[in-house]
Amino acid sequence: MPRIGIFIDTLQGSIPASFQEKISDYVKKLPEIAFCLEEENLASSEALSRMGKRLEAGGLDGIVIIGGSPKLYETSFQKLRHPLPLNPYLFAVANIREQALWLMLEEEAALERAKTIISKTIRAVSHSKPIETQSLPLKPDVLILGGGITGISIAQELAKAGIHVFLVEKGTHLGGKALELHRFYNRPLEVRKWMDEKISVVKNNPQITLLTQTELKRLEGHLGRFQAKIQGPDRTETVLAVSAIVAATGYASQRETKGIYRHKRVIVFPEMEKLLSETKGPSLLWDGKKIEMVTYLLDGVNEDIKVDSINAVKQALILQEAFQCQVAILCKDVKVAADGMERLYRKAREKGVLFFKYEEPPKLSIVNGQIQVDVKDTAAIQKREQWPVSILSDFVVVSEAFVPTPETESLSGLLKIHLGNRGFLMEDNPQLLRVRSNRRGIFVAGACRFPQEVSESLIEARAVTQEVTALLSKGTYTYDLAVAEVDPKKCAVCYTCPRLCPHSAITVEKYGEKNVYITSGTGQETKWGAAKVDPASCYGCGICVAECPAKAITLQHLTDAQIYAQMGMME
Amino acid sequence: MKAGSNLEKVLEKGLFAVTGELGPPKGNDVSVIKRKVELLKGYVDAVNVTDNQTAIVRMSSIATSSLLIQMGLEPVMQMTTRDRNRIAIQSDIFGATALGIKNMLCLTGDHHTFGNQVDAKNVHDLDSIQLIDCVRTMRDQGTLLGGEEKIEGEIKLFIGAAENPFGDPFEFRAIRLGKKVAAGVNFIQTQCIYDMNRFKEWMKMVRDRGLHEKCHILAGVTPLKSGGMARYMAKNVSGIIIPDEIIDRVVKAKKPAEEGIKICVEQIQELREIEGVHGVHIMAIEWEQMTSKITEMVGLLPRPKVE
Amino acid sequence: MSAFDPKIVAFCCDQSGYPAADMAGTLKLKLPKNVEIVRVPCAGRIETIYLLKALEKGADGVLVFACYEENCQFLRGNLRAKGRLSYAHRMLEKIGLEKERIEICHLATNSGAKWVETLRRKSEQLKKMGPNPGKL
Amino acid sequence: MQLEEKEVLIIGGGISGITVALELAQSGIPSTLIEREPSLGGLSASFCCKASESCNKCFACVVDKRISEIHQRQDISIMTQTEVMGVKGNGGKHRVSLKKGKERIDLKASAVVIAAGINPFDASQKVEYGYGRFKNVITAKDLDEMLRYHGALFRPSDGKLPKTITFFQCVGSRDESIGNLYCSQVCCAYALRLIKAIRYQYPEVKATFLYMDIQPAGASFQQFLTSCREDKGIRLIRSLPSKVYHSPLSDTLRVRFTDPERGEVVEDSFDLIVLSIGMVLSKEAKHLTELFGLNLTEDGFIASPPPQTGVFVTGACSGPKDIDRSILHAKSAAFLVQQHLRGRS
Amino acid sequence: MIKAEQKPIDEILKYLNPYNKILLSGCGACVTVCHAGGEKEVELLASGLRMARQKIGKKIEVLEITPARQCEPEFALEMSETIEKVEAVLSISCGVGVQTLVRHFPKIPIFPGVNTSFLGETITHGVWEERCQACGNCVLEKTGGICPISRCAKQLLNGPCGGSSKGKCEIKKEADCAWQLIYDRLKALNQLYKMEEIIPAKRWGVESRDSGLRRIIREDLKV
Repeated sequence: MPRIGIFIDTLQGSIPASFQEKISDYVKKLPEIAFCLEEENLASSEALSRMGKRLEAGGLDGIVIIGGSPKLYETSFQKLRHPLPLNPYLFAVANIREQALWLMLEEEAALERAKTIISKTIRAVSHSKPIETQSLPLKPDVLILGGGITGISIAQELAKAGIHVFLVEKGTHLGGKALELHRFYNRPLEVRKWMDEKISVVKNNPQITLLTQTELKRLEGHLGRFQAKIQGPDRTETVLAVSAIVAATGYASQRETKGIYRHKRVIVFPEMEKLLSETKGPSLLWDGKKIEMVTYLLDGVNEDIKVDSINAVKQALILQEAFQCQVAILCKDVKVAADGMERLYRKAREKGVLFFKYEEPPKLSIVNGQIQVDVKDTAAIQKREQWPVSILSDFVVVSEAFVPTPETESLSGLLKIHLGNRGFLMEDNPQLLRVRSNRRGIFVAGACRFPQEVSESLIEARAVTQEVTALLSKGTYTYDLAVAEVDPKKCAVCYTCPRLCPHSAITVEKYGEKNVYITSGTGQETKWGAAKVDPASCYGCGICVAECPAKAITLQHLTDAQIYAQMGMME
Repeated sequence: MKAGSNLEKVLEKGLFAVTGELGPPKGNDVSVIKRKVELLKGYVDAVNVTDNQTAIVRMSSIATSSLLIQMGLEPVMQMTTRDRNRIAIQSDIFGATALGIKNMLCLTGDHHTFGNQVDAKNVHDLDSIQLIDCVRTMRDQGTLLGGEEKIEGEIKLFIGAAENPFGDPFEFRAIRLGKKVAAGVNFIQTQCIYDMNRFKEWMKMVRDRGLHEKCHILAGVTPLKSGGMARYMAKNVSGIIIPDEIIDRVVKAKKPAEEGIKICVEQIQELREIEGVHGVHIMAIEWEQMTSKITEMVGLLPRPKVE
Repeated sequence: MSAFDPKIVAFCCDQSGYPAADMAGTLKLKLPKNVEIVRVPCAGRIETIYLLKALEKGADGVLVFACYEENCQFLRGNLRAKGRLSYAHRMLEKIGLEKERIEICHLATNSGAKWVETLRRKSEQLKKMGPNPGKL
Repeated sequence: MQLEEKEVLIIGGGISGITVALELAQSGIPSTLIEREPSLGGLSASFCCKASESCNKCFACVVDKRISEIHQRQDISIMTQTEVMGVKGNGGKHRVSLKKGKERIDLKASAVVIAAGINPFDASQKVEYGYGRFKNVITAKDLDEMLRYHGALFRPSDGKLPKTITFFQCVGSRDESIGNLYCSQVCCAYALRLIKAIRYQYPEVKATFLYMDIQPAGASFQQFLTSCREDKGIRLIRSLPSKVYHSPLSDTLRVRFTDPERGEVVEDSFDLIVLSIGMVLSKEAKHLTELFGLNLTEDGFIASPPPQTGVFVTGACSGPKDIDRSILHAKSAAFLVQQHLRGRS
Repeated sequence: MIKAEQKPIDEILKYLNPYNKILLSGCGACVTVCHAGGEKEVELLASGLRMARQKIGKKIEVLEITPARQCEPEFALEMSETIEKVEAVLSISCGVGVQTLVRHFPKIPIFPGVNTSFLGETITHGVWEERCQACGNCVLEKTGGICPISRCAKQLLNGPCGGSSKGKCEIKKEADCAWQLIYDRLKALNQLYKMEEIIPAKRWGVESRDSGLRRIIREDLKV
């Protein structure tokens, strides 16, 4: 017979005294009960220390707290490991307030319900066993994949925080897509200058090891013990030992090359940016002729990405003001959901930039060497009879499609992180909180998650840095062993759990000497034997437990027995 | 002369051969056969007698063929490897030749799940190429498959096979014909042709390999009865390609059947011009009466009497 | 049978169902008497056998409260749970039990009203259905 | 790093403030979080779940989770019903005097984070829409709370289910007449999600969405928007209404707007009108800017001071943000605070 | 490995009808890996059986066991004590396991709970495909490592039939044409010549499965 101690928490009277007394009477009659004490507010530190004293006596198999929702107590007993002389996992909470008192019509029913809840909880706790904590040393070494603006900024910030960074870029130079920009829409800076400064900082920072023309080839290990094999120029391979990894590999753009889009007067944003940065006024020349009419055709592709509409308005203003061009912007919606954009948009309109909102795609045609754009403007209803409006343009600037970089898929395979439905890294799941990936210790930042405006990427970069420093600052990662554990003797090595673990925390590892294959000649050991959960990477969700066809996996803090107890169905 | 059949003689003489097709009855009603024979007699050099085509149970091709001989029409006995293992096949060949059958077409056969006995156990002890090889061995070596056992009497058969230029992988189709030639085939009837370009492409590959000199190639044609039929075949019968323009022609036509015949005639005329095509195989399934009309329109009548 | 009060085992995902239950309590919404709440870290922890054992050992109905698709804290738990339900459903149909006895309901932390509503609805449905003939 | 004894004061217990506190705690930096209201969560704590068949990425549940998470931490001291009375010092040597009910607390802070949040725009300013005059003209916030706490949709006037419901976008945003020359950035997705959720719960309810431009939000938005466009029960009309009339008999509301389809001004009647109200800085927040001597942006939100001041601004009070971006922004703010403290240690 | 699929429980119930106490035996090997007969499946099936019988008022007692492998005599014998306690055994191991039990327990009826489907490979989690029919004389060398015996509906040995179209098989439209795969692979390996040689009729008899019970006898190993 297990000996269980009971604390009844009246939660500052939200459990009425009358009710509480009835409960006490019931509890005191139960055979397993060692003692039963009442508290006003158990979560308070005073109460906790009183509890501590009471527990020093020892000789208990578990504690049941009768009170409100377990969420009120749990972490104070578990995650924070409040110094109590009893293992936190031997505590269980009978939530009689939310689940009985408040959900039942008449007190009788509530009381009955409370009783069942209590007895269930007592049974459950008598099946619990103590669970220890472990901690994992974390060296301040981080691998960043991608030398674009996001990667650079993260490297910079991490270096400031005293963390050593391997910055890996597959190309020959840093900067990525940002180098295609001439000016920002929201700050009076020349992107090039600004970037060059950042880049030189990165290059000269001893805390940052810069590796260009380098790619990730293989990744093994988990949080704190990642082994990243990289391949540098002239195919040299190195293995980096890092605690955490940030993927910031950016996006790629795809240009429409069919039909009229091949015409030399149909250009894309980077080309216009270049033209603007290279021309020193007073007028924009092309083929020796002055450019007078420029039309922007937006929302043909990536309608839901505001980057292009922001750039369009930005460029339009420069064209109108510095080069006396007439600019027309054709879009489905004017995207002003960015700080300061509405004002910029209004300014553009005041400066005479024409805006057209279309539903059916405008037609492009070549009319004596220029591009004619026919558009039906839905915004100007009264002008309907004048449909379509024809605009004869020297330039038509069109959006490129923003797509995942070609290696995104293989990267997701290497890092064992998920792909979203559009092929960018990570699914769009609110619980991931943007910069997190499905693997502990691996983060995803910037446009490789979803193409976005530079200033947005910068914020994300800082957010990642926060996550990484928060993870590494203590030098160790401490966690409870409240995780899934595989019994290698029962494991059938069916690969169900490695496939289904959402956090890629399970790999097939060799256990002792079971099924270790050594490739003769190389003497290389093939890791083979049974599935193994990395406790530091496991979130304790229990998916693998439920999937294992051999019932070889147990969730330490929530066993079958405990669940059946909760179901009130113990054999 | 391999077997001295009428078909063989016509082809050996270098004349443009015409074969037809006859589906045996779904029972033992001989009058059905009689009727069809009347429709074909005199308009073709020989007639394929199908062997439970599309795995629908019909009168055996051996029995039907021998009835044809009695009625004075030369059969090309089809035999699939779907329903017989090598024992049954060889004994059937004994029987068939004993009954005076001189042409045999070696096929793998449509899969039994397409037919009306889907739960049958298919045999496929041999495939068509191995069957050709088997018949050739029996005829030329006078032994059973495997080469030991001598055969009492001698087997005289003009060995044919089918080939489908419209199956995939296309590049392999000529190679496959080569294998059949190597196995000892004497004549080939092709799947029905609508996509003339692809057929010509295939014929070129065949000529490049010199196969047209090693066996007689009879081009298969099937007149389209209706737009519906055209669409259905194009969509559902894999290994048959019907170009849209042909479908359109039939669909748009006032009298689709006549248009179908017209197309068929044009095709035959075109096919005649292709080097290496030694004849046509007209598959007018359950439409035998048209065979005479078509041959007549193409000017392939009267059929030659060869000795 | 008018007195028949169906027993429901309600598996509550700690990321949605359980907080929703707490919220229902805070809002003082009224719950059918005979509900056993089982708290699991994720719907993905709920094994198919639990669903069957629940019925076998006396429940008249089983409800699985899981997160909405694309909103699972553990990314796939809710989908796995869905799959296991379909297995259980096939089994029930084959042995002649109403598959409606096992149901999944997607909700979020703040769906207290929906949580109670679903249980009430289920309870009514089971009253009409009558006791689970498969319980031992 | 011995940051432990350094005290960080976070003003505002909304999702931004909570996130900053949690993030700092993650990095081993204790903090004090003060909130004017009796409970944490701020504006976003009153949101309902806007899922339909599947999650529509409104992030409301994330807020609930963070709230319960922060209550469980002991290294964050939470003071509700607490306001800032005065500030002395600067550059990370702030002495802030707080008022909780009657008691006064003085607090030393090496860093102060202002996450005072925003107020929803006061819809009654748009007189022509009749908010406050007509029962059945409500704000999106009212609707949100209705769905969260009652789990049901009903007309305030008679408690019946409205058969037709229309959303007015950009109420208090992008509006010269009231001088709000900014886009509140969240309302489009927010309103469309509400519509989706309602349509899922009540397929019989037909919804109309009157807008200027649809502003995208997040990676799944395109997919989401398409599903809205394909839904026969949802009309998306690019046009802002000019006036609302109340018909006392039927209790319905007639709305005048220009219908781009027909290219003319039309009137249509609805059972319920929902105003997608924009964001404005709360006066409490304004008061704070005075206390800390901060500037406002031209859009009337709080401008971030240079880091050496030891004062940091985050969340929607620094410019309109949805929950997702508020959390992100708060994380980056938390990092700046860390850097600031490190710089001083 | 061996791939199997659980039989519909109603079919199982029919032949278990006369018995009131049975042993349900799974297998820790192949059928565990293909989620048809492992410990978990045993648990589920047992529960289903009990409820089904309860429903018709004919309680059944189901003992559960899952040996590491049912196809070795030792494992079978391990179970003998338990088996003596029951009226019948339902085995959800492959057909081999069932017969191992049959061989050792002549007096107790042993029933199969799964259909042993084929020797196959895992394509993705939850999807398995046939790869081998254990014909007994392997042709993979000739066919670029892709087996026409198990993957061609007509078991052709000399190239695809006329029904191969756009890489798919005409009999099962969703299945790849084995010979298309063979062609592509040999082409890639630059071994197309292998498709030119005629593969002679397969020796289904003596060397293969159509000559009665097949045995492997290793004199050197025999004891």
